[in-house]
Amino acid sequence: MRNKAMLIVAAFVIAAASLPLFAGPYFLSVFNTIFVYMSLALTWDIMLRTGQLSYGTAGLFGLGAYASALLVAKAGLNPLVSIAAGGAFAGLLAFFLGFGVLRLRKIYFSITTLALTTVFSVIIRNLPRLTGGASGTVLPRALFNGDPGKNYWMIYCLALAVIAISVWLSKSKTHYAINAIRNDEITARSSGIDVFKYLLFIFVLTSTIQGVIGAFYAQQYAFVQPEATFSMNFLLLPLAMALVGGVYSTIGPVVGAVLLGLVSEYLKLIMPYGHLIVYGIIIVLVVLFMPQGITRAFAKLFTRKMQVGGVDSASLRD
Amino acid sequence: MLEVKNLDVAYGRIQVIWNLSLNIGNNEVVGVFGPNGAGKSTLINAIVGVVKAKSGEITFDGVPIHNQETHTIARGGIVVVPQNRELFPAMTVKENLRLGAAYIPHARAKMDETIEYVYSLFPILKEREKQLAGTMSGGQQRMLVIGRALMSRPKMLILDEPSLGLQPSLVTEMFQILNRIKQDDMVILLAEQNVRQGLKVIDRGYVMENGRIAMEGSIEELSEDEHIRRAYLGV
Amino acid sequence: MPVLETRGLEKRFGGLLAVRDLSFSASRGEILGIIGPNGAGKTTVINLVAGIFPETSGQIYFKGQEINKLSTHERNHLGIARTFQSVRPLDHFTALENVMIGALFGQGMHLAEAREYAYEICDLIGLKNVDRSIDNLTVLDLKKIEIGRALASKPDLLFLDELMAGLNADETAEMIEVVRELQRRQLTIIVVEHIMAVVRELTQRCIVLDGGAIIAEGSYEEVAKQERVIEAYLGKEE
Amino acid sequence: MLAAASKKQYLFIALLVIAAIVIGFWEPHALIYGIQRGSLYAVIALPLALILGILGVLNLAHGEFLTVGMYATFVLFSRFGVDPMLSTVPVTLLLAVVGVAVYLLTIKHVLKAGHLSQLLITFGISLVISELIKSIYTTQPRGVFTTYSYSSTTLAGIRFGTYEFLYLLIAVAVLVGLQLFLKKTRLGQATFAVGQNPRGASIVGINVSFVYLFVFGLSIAIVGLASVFMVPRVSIFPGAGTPYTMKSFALTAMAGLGNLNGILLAGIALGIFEAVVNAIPGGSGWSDVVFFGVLILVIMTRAIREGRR
Amino acid sequence: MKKISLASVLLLIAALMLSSVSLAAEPIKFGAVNPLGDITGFQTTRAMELAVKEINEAGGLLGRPVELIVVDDEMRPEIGAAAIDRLATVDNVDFFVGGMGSGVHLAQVPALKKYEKITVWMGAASHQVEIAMGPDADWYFHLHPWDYQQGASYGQGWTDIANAHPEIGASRIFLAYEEGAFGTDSYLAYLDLYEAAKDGEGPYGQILNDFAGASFTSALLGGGDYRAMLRQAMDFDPDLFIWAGYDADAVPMVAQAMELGFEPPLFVGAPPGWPANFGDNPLSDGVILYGMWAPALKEVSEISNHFWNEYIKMHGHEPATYFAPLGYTNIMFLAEAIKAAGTLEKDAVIEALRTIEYESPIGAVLKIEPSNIISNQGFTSQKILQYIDGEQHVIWPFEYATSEIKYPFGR
Repeated sequence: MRNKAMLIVAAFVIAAASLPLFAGPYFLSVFNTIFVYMSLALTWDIMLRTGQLSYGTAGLFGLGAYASALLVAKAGLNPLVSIAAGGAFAGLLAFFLGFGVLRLRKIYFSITTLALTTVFSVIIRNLPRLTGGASGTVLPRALFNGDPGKNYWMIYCLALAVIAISVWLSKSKTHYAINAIRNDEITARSSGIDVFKYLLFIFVLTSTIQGVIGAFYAQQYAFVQPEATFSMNFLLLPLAMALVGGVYSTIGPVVGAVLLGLVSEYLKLIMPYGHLIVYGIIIVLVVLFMPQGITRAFAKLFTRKMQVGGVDSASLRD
Repeated sequence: MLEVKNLDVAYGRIQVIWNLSLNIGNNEVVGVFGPNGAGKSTLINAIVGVVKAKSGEITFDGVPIHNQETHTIARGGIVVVPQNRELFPAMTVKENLRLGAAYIPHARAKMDETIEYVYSLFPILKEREKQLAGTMSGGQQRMLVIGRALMSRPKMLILDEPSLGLQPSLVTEMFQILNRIKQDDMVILLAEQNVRQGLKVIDRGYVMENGRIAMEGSIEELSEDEHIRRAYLGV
Repeated sequence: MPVLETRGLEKRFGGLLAVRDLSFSASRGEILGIIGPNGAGKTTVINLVAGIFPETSGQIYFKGQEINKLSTHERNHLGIARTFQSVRPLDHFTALENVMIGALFGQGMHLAEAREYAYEICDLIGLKNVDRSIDNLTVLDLKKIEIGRALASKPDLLFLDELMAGLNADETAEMIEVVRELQRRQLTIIVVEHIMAVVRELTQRCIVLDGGAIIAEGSYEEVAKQERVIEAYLGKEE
Repeated sequence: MLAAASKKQYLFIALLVIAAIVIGFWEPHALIYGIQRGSLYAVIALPLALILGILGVLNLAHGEFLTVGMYATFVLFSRFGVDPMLSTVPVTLLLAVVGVAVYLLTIKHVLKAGHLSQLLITFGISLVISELIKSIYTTQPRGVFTTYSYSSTTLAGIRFGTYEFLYLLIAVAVLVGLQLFLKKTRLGQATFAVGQNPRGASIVGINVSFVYLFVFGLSIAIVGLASVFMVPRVSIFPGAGTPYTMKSFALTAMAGLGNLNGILLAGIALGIFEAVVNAIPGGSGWSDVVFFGVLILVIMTRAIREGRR
Repeated sequence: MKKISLASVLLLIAALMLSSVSLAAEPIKFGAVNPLGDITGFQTTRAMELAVKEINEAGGLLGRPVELIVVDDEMRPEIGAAAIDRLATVDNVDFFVGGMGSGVHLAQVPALKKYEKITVWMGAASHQVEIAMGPDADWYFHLHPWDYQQGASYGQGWTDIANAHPEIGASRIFLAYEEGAFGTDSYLAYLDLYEAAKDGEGPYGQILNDFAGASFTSALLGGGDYRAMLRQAMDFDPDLFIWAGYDADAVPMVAQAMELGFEPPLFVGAPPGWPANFGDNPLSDGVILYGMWAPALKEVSEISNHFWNEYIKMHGHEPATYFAPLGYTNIMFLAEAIKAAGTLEKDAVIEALRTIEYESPIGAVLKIEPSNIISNQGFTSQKILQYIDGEQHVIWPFEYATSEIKYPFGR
């Protein structure tokens, strides 16, 4: 059973990796975007596993994008190195911010991370000498000169890495710590869990990934601009994807990103005008009829067991 | 007065109550005993509509109530004193009491009268009338919630482990008060672990085990049963 | 040297002085009872020693070291573990995994190691079917999980908060055996308990709290005779 | 949910008054604009806080309901020539009906499903509403122009618009109305009780699901009321209400959950802050930083203070 | 019921086959990427459909029909970029047309460079796009004036107007700009123009003496309170007040100015579009606007008139923004060039695009010239328009003027 599942996963991994060999740039482009959002959805979900609902993905995404773009534009750094640097910058900033925001819980954490996103973008907009201000900064050339296959492989590898991190986390000691924290912080503390340390670790980890993805995005399209780079889409769409797929799991955000990504492209094909209405209705219907996400709804259909990835339905009600 | 017939209750796929039947007549005080996890609270929750029965029938004065919602059942005259109190912590003692009557049409008219009655049962509540419910001790909260239940002038009072977590002196006091309430012709369903105290109040009792009725009997029968004694009486 | 010692411990919540000038100690291998009427401040004492919230004044020494400034998890690492009055098992985890938490973070074990250790602990306290979800467990099993998790962090000092509440006679007897077994392992145990039979049975020494202060100290038999205790506990004779 | 103004709130009011006097001398317009805009933020935030406090639902479609109200007022004006002031009753009622309908179709079914499902469903609703409006009215802004909404008066040599003081009036009216409702009426007490303990409420005979329905309908109606009074002063377009969701969320968080009075205070305080920054030449670009900076500061200090306790 | 629908499907297929017989040749494909949810992109697409319809009714191009394939960019950069990939590789279009926002277009630049297909782009005014595109893209044609060109063009306009009307001056200019890219870029462009004007150079050299600016948050992005900014403008007391924001700012801006008693002699708005029925608002009278086109142009230009009438006939609503005639121009210009080239061969079409002149419904002749960076820039000048009695009128350039300027602004 387990082997079979591994085989299926391996087949998926290989098939996805070989996509550039037979698919055209358009499909690569669509999947490229899906992987960008998938990575963000996973990081958002990983943070959620600690019980903290972050509204800050767009902010750290944007910071990573800016750090990377400015390092290339102003310091002539190699774009690939700059992507790592973008992540490092976002991670470092998250590390310092963490000492403040990670004291907060529930909506206070959420609103503060959201507010930070705005604060980042306004500061960047108001430092025109450094950042290009409101009109942004254009890079001399796009990553891999816009080669769709190479860009695809790059984001595919990044997304795979994020998936691997997510899977690894769910099998590691950290999994026990963050699940315990989400369940009951007092119990977690009393059992010897250094709550702040784990929160900080996850916050820095997810922020770093968000920064890397943002940096890749900036390099791929060769520009940064406050409105585009700090767009709320980089918060709301990953959030919707993770929730539609099913939270507290790796498979949920992955499936959610692929499904919503493909659905929105397909809807656009069949109805050029008003397709976003249908998209919204689909989201509403998913919540109404599969409140635990698509993956769990399907798992329920196919197995008698209610549990997917160690999470049962009741636990989603917190 | 209350009749439960072939009740099955399940949480998801996990069945907690199995084919359970019991009845309570007019002017009766009936006990339901059993260890923790026997299903006493679930039975009560099913009667007052907090959980829905999977199958079976519950009638009150001949009217089926198993499909009614909690608030309708409450208005119909069954009021529960839940185990975990369920007070309104940000309201004063008096406001909590008034809320007990405010949404029950027949009780609302007699609110002032009833409140005096409750104060006579629990003088401490009158003393603490203006205190916020959330700041009172566990024992006082327990009294408040019984008082609140009485405010609705129920036809039947259901008490879920009223002695739980109380210090011994209060437990004794609690059962004395229950006896007074009983003397005012209240029909009571009392769920208790503490059989010894419970037996002092009831007319008749059931013993639950693993979601089923294990035995039914008079006070004498219950206190004499060797099995019950060993398993539940704490002797 | 006592395992735990408090000196002049005080805790104020707003206008309420929940614990006042509390000095007591517990020595190795002892089972100390903390008793007193509802609202006497018993659980607050546990929370103060465990570091759930900071004291208003006073010192806490654990194995000779002042621990006032340490956070909850650091105190746990030093060897202070506890159970909770109302059971707080961690959902999404099996019983075993709940116990593992203590080993993983209290002792810093690796996963495999912690799993082995958790099995041992479960064996010790008689917890069965440990690989199932905790959804339908009995109160006894949930309480055992509480103990198991606390034990797995290999404490020197274990607080048991109302361990027997909600258990029937058989279960209580079983639990008493578990605690006795722990005592044999040289653990210092502080029990907060309402059920006097249990206190009498288990403890060598009791402190009686009322209104946040110690009103009596000694063996259960001794304190139970004192008029002040009876009054505080059972109310004044009318 | 709503203890009477606490000591801390009086202190805050006193501070606010002092700050207001100082600012009033230095830059009277900033004070006026701040109070006017801050009150508007507060009227819109109050219903969000109500839904969050009683139902526990964070309504991401909050701003979209505001937009619906604006378009309703616009349609009444452009089709039937109804002055916005006269639209108050019909639009408020209409929004109540819309609120009830949305509640029955969607929210009702996710109340037990946890806040994440609620978040997603309200996001979906916001998408549907705004895209629907786009497809009917396009993105081209509409407007309802009335002269009275831009009339001004001069007092002590300071010329200022008078219409927006209506926002303050409405904010106070809505707040007082809500407080009276919650304290003095049976339904209000039921609402208050449900906010604290839904199960306890059902035990005392309160129809909890009706209270939820009522609170959602009432809140959306208040949103409708706010939208009517905004219409003469704003452009109406599909995204017109959207930014207010975040602002309302911010005010609710700043006031602290369940603190209705605090929302008006926080609204006015933030409004004044914003206006002061805007009044500084070159400051306008930073006003968002001030708004959210103050918000973060307040939340952090409270967290740190509570952490110490 | 089922039978009927089956029959109708068969009929439809038959009709399709017949139509493909009548236009036997493979169509020439124009691929457009427009924001269909936005009024600009929506009307642009409608206008493009009109142009394609007219071309096909006239027999197509090179004996082949023209097919327009439009993809929505949802105003999201990555979606806009993927749309280019889709048009290039799935739909195999021959040419790229369309486009609005600079943010989306910047993300499309790498994809466009990848395919190097002839691209005639109508929107995206930010000079950042020009920087990103670079000087070597000879296949890239940009129709919309760049932000700096717009500024320069208006300088010319005010100079002309001041020369024609001695009572009108624009020596003190105050610019209110929204905080986003659009407004900020305008401000930066004005700062450059002002620097040059200090030395008596550049388009404002003859007229501008003093300049100041202040930013505001556009109502589109949650702002809408302009009073603090307007008070700064009032203190500056400009001859010419310009605001660079969005359509949503128009009414509240002019109304709040009235509330404050701010009545500059020239009150100018420079948003990309205007609200519906702005002319019906009594406050609109005398408001000057910057733009490329006004419905009133139909009075002076035949092609404008033609476009106006045909658009309404086809779609049942009036064109509301200049993007509609620009979209029409976008298609027609490319079609004219293909016709002139007589082939789809890339170099020949590029050459034709560079040489032909197209009389556009915008009210100007479209002719390609180099700009600061790129070699193929279309329009470089804008128009100064004014709301007079509820109608948009052209007041400059004088050759397209539909009315005299109404001066001063105010009541």
